[in-house]
Amino acid sequence: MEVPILKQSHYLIASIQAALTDADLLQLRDALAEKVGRFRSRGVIVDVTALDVMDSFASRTLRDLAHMIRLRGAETVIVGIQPEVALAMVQLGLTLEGVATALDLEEGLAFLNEKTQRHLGIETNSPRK
Amino acid sequence: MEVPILKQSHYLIASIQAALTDADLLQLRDALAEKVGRFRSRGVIVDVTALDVMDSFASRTLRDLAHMIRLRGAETVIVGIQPEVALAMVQLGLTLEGVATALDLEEGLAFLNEKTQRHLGIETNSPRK
Amino acid sequence: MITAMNTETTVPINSDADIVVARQKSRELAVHLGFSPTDSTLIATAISELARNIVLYAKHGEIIVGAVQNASRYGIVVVARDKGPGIPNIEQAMQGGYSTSRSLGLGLPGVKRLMDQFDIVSSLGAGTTVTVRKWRDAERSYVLPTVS
Amino acid sequence: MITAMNTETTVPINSDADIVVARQKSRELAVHLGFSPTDSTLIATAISELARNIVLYAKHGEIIVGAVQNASRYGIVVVARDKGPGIPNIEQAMQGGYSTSRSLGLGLPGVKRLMDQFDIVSSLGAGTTVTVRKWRDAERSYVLPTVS
Ligand SMILES: Nc1ncnc2c1ncn2[C@@H]1O[C@H](COP(=O)(O)OP(=O)(O)O)[C@@H](O)[C@H]1O
Ligand SMILES: Nc1ncnc2c1ncn2[C@@H]1O[C@H](COP(=O)(O)OP(=O)(O)O)[C@@H](O)[C@H]1O
Repeated sequence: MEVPILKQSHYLIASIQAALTDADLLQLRDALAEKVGRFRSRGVIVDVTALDVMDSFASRTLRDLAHMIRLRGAETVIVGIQPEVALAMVQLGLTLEGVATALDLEEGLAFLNEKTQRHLGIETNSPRK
Repeated sequence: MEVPILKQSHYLIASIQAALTDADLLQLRDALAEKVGRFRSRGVIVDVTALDVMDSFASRTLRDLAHMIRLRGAETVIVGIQPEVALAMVQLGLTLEGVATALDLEEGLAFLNEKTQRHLGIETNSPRK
Repeated sequence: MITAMNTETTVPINSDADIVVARQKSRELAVHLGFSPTDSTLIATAISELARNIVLYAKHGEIIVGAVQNASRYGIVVVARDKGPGIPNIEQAMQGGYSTSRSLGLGLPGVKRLMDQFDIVSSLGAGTTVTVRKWRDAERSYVLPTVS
Repeated sequence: MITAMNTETTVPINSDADIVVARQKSRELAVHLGFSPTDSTLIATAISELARNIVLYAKHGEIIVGAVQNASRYGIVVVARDKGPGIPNIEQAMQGGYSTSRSLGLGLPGVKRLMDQFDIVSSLGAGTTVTVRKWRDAERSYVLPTVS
């Protein structure tokens, strides 16, 4: 099950649609690290709303993904972690430390707009096309 | 193998051309820290696109370099970390925390323009050349 | 304790795709048994960790999910078993932070926190069996359809 | 396991320039064996760490890179060995964050994550031998040119 990656202006949005195998997650990580360069994206949103379970492997892979994207000069935000998934993660000791999170896609976009504008410092007063 | 350092307006650009020994990396670090004073540079770009491997020594040296340049009053950005190099770094636990990164030379220049403009508080309202 | 199972499912674990099947089957059963969505997610997460340990360390094994009942409570029981290398030092493995793989070593202690009961039997060269249970809140009035 | 090597290269490690040679040789062999560019980079990075440990802690040693094959898979094997001081407490060194130099102590646990198999033998005063392997994805159909 490959995760569709949408390009939306300066961002890449990966919306996980269903349960993913470990191999799917690694594939997503590597695809985003490559595409962020190809499309010169400033930010990446990974929407995990539909992910059934965030176990230690998924957490670790998303953390690695965020760090890789950072090393490539872009920002990552994980959105859509559901309350019960968050509880399971906390009980497993998985806190995604150092990784930005937001409530949902809308908040994730707002975060990236703020974050990447400040980074690149352009058009802060003019509307973005 | 000495790394050529180009002076371009207010910036220094070090483009790593091939694999570097540990001694080469230390030499680069010290040369940049010295030149940033000599040329009164506001920013430094280290382009690692051609670096075959970013291991713990290289990461540490680049991090030290960025911190030294900061203490000399200028900004550093590391550009050109390739996806597979980013993966290796992350698996080694090397995240270059606190060091600015950008996709490539162009993005690195944009970052420095923003960063050093804000720092020096000049030209914020004038069009960018 | 008297345990009775009628809805028992066995999931063979041989690859990472089977990890997904195991956690889906355990969630389905949990929901069917009247566990809340939250508890069902906790259970599915625990089973995901146990199934991955089988794939990582023993290559092959199975996960058996079933209903369990004693005098006062209903619950779910999950058995993860393999004929893999076994765990040399269970105490160390349960402490957390210990890992023989690329991992964080949070799995087993985390599973214990996610579930209500946790038992592990492992012998070197013979394999590992982890048995976990979670009980439904006693006060809820839901009754199992056909537990004998 | 039956191992057969035909393309074996030994790189003497005596200075930091040799670290570069070791990682280049290991990358070359990895590419030759059909590893992806990504995997070849992971391998070269691991070997860079092992070679640096030799220079840092043992001064002299060698890195041997070769092909390895068992019933079902091809891979690369790298042996890093020295007659240096040895590591007093391997478990501690493997935990990460432990370092006797100015370093981060991420090297050895990191090397383990980068590779598929990791073995270390070290005795005080006699030296250290680290053997690492990485396997090519089993499903890929590439066949080694001349492994006997
Ligand atoms: N089914 C198993 N067979 C053999 N060893 C196991 C098994 N499950 C766990 N282990 C051992 O126990 C250690 C700790 O396991 P766990 O807490 O799940 O953490 P992790 O899988 O992240 O290392 C593992 O690194 C492994 O050495
Ligand atoms: N070849 C070696 N000979 C002797 N000691 C070693 C060797 N390799 C590693 N060590 C010891 O193990 C420790 C951890 O090594 P490592 O994880 O690579 O981290 P680092 O090199 O960053 O300290 C080192 O600080 C050193 O004390």
